[in-house]
Amino acid sequence: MKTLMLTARRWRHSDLAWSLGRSPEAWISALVLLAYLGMAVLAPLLAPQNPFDLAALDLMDARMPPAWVDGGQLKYLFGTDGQGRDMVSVMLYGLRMSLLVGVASTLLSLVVGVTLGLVAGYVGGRIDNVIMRAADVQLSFPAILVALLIDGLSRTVLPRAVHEQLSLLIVIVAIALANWVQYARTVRGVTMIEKDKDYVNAVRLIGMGRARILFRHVLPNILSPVLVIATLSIGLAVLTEATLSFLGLGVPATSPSLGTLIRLGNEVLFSGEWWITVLPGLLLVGLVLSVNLFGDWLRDALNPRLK
Amino acid sequence: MMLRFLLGRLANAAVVMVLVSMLSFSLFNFIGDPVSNLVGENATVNERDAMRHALGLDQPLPLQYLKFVGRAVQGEFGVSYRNIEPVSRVIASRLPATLELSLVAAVLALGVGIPMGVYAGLKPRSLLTRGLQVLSLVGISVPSFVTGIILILIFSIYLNWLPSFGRGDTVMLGAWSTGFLSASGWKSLLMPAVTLALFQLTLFMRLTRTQMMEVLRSEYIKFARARGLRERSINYRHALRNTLIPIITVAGLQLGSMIAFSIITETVFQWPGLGLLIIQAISFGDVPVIAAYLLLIALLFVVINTVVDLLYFAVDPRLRAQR
Amino acid sequence: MSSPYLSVKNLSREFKAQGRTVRAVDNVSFEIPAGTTFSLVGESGCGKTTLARVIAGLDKPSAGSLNFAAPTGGRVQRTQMIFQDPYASLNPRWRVGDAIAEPITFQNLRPRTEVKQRVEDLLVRVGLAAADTAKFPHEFSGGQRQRVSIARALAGEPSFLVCDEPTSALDVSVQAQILNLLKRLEKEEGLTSLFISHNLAVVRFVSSMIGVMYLGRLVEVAPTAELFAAPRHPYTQLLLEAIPRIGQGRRAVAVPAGELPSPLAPPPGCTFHPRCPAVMDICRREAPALKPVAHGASVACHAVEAASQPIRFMPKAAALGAALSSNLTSGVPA
Amino acid sequence: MTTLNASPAPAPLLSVRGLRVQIPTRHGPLLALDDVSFDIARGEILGFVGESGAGKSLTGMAVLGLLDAPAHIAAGEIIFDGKPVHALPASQMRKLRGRRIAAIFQDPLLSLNPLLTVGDQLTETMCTHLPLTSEEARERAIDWLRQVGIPSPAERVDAYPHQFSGGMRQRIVIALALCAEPDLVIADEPTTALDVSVQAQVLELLRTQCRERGTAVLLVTHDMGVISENADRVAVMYAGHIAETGPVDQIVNRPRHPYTRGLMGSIPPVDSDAQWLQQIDGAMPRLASRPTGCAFHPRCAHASAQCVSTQPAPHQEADALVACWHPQQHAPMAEAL
Repeated sequence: MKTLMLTARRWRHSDLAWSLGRSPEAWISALVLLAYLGMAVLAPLLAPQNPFDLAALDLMDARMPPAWVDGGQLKYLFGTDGQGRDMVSVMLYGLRMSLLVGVASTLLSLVVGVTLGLVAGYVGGRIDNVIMRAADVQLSFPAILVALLIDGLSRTVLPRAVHEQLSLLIVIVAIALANWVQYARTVRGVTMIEKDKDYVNAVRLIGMGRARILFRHVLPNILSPVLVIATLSIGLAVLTEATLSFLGLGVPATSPSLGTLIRLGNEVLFSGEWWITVLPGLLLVGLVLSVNLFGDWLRDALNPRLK
Repeated sequence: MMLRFLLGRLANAAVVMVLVSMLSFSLFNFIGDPVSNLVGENATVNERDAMRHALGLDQPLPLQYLKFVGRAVQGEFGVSYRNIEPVSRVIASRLPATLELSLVAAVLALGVGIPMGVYAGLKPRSLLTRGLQVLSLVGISVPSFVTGIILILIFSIYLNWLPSFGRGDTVMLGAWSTGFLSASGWKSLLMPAVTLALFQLTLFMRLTRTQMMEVLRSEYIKFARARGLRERSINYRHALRNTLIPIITVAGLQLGSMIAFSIITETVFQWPGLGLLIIQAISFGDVPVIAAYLLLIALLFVVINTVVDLLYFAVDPRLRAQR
Repeated sequence: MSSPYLSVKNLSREFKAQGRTVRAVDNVSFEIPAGTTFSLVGESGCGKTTLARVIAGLDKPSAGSLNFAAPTGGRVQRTQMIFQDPYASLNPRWRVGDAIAEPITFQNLRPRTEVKQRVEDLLVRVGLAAADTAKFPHEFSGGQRQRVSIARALAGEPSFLVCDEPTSALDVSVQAQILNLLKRLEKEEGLTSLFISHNLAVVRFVSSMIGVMYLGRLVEVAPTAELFAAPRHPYTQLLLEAIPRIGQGRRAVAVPAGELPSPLAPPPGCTFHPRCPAVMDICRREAPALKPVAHGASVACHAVEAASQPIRFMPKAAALGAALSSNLTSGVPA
Repeated sequence: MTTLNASPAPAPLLSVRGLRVQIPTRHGPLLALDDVSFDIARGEILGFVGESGAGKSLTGMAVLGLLDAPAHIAAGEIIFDGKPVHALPASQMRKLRGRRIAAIFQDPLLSLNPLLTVGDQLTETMCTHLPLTSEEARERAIDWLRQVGIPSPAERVDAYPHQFSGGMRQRIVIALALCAEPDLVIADEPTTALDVSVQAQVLELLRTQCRERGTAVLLVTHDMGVISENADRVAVMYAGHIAETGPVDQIVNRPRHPYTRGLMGSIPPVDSDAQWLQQIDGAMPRLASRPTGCAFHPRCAHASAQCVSTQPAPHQEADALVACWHPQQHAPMAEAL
């Protein structure tokens, strides 16, 4: 408990808290992010209607415009989609799915990337070469393409039923595999610098093994660059997921994400129901924008040179 | 010195190509049983074996791989399941559309992104720079398919100025179908090119800006100022030249990824290029096309990578003339 | 002369750089008597830091041997090191108390209950406050950080200490504090130590024996007083002359010709021959071996070997009288 | 602010009076330079010595008008060749730099633009300030390389900076500083990054070139030996304030200010053995925590109530100006140890 108090006290006086207070973009985006998180977590409570409970749907209400447009009803504030689902509810669940996939894939790529980066940076030699060659091959295929291939191929390899259940997992793994290189390269760079620093040499002199030094001394020093990449790459992961779902390859249709909603909306774009695609689109952009805004601030705040 | 550098790069490229060809070979053979596709689900066992023999699938793996590479080198990738046409012809017919789109988008991204980055780097405080920064933040936060949809909404549906899909009428120059020569070609090219370019454009702008500000803080710029050189020379002759060198490598890599981003843009605008082809191939499970596409992208990446390195070598004297 | 605590025999360390092998340390041999401080001095690129890292055990030699005698007084042979850059020698994310405690707990030199007290004693001993244990490195000045490094080194209860330019990054007044502290602690702990520096004045103050290095080779070794009184190798004389003196005003320094050659392409034979005023034919072909001469000194130079008594290669700089008086008559051209 | 004794010597090339430089930070404005006053005569080499953070480089940058934002000149004046320059608009100050006041920085590896040949950098500097055709400029560039001791200058003029050693590069930097024929050179730690043997050559080159051209030098360094052998007069800086200014012989051999004496005592001697270095306990205060009155009083053995309350104004002591309430009698340094 004491250390918690100590860290809290240290946080309040730290430059980080001070610069957070000073830059409006930072605390506004932080608040917006919290709001998004709240909406996603509390989706079942907030959503006026459960979009997956087919009984509650009324096909007659399908494709109704938002309340403020003539022909809209107050009951469906943002109108309804092609299957008569209330836009507000389906968007809340969509947000939840997008965030789930975004955060999960970021964490996975973080774990994979950081470990490989640490090993490559600290051990060096052949292992470093192998990892970096793999990173090169990976880089030749941009994130979207890698996710696409993995997702698409798993679709052809696995029988349809199995694919349905696993598709969520496949998407997360696909996006994670596409983004690990970023972490690996940065962590490798930072590790190579830190491992030659004298405080590591001092510990080597008392006979401590490489692995222990890696985790006791080097790891804490690579956390801030990793934190910055993680924040920025959540935005990227959400975008990748949305793109995959838009191309019809992402999360299963049974549990749509914002990307799926945008795709469904896009199919009816020409028959005039613009809100089905535009509203989820705006929600998505709002999410990614605030993540990037917060990430930019975090990078400058943690960057020793700019302090 | 130059030769050793070149050989190093080529060796590196060869390694990447071999790895990718193995990947695409394994795709080819182990995924989606080609035999059943050609022979039909209910064929008898010996019919299957006959087909397997005809296709040479019963030979030892390395031999199959070598034959696969042999055929790939001559551009022979087998037959597309979906279009029942040789894969090479399918790809050749779609290539010009993607290359033209990517070219225009690349010119747009480089031509607009870098100068904006330079301006933002030189005048960090100006209002325009703040505006550019907000624009750039929005640029990387909006997925390209949303940009596409919004452009279609405004310019096709609402204003009806531009077609919302297809490539307009194209002119055949030998085997190359180009959209550059017709007005409708350009009109239909405009929106997809902007959509494709926007993401890269913001990336270049942000990159150039950070790099420019880094260089402006350097010691030799401070020394140039101490020598009373004109502001114009300090900014462009000294600072800009040192800024562009690192940008080249990243620009090269980004342009390579432009081809992949075209997948989304081509889907939104139904642009008949490789992007659309690969989407259809993936959802259909058309393995030969996927395998060929993989090899093509890897080749493109390796070529761009080597060209960028050579360019880097040519521009940066520190690499060229060793003491 | 007490028996040598550390004896280094024909030690070499090679690196692969741009397709060429570079001998950063080239066949170096010397001995350090127990309880004394041996210094290695030389300009950048002479290999003194590489040699120090090999001796400390942070790097493996390509050839040659390194053996420590058994330390007296039932102590265990342990090496600790003090580094040049105060900002990189402490882990920024660790409190200094924990950094000092680590060598103790890891090598369980003290029962767990006594560790905290031991750390506080060490902090006080190096001139800091016991309460500093909870602070982080960024809360200290450069000089104070070096004191923490010294405390951490002592925590490891070493018998042998390697100091790699510990005061080069510090200002003069802070350097004096650290040098005084090091000298006192080495005496109190009876440590044997290797001191690395490019500054001959600092080396004179701390060491009893000095080795001068040039491009990976040991060109002269002598007891401190002897080296300054009668420098024998031309490079040692060059170094001693080039150091600016205080209080003697402008000196007509015989500015040595030539540039320090790059370690990537060392000149053949004696690596100093391109800059040596007494270069002979043999110098261009054959590298001279380090041979003992009078008063416990030894030198590697064909000219010195050939001559019967010491040669003055570099004319001693004549002081040009007091510094110019303030009314700006144009000074005598140097 | 006392007026300096109007010595019969000609008007000084540069005269700085009550210079105050402030750096606004989140803890409020910090005083980096506090009431700094000194003169430099034509052709004179004035040394600025002090420990890191004392403000010696800052003074040089203030004279050049190159203070890194947000640092700015808050008060005081800088008179160069009779004209005030501390408040000149940027465009006019730019014309002054290089042509009248030049600079040499510490790290030769970073001072030269890696992508331009040394010839280009020389010709551009000359053509910016002097009416020269490009052929004349190239000719002069080669001549300058010869003058600063670069072997085979005609070939090396088209070489790139990375093709020269550290010592050679610093010689090129000196050529770049002098090629537009300035009257004053601000040399900020010119040889700190060099080895001692190369340092002697570069200092000797700087001295002879400036002597021949009557160029004055503000030599900023922390190395008292460099000052003692190269400067005519020296100013000792402490925590943004000048402790003592005067001819180098008096300051080095008979310092009056307790800090200068402490500084001299803590330098390990080369030509004699020392058992113990005179130690000034504590450390120079950071800008944010400057004590009241004389900034050195917490570390000074002779501090009195007056030292704690009011900052001492510089007053005449033999040929030097000392800012101390209790200047030590001029016992030569030898006994003081």
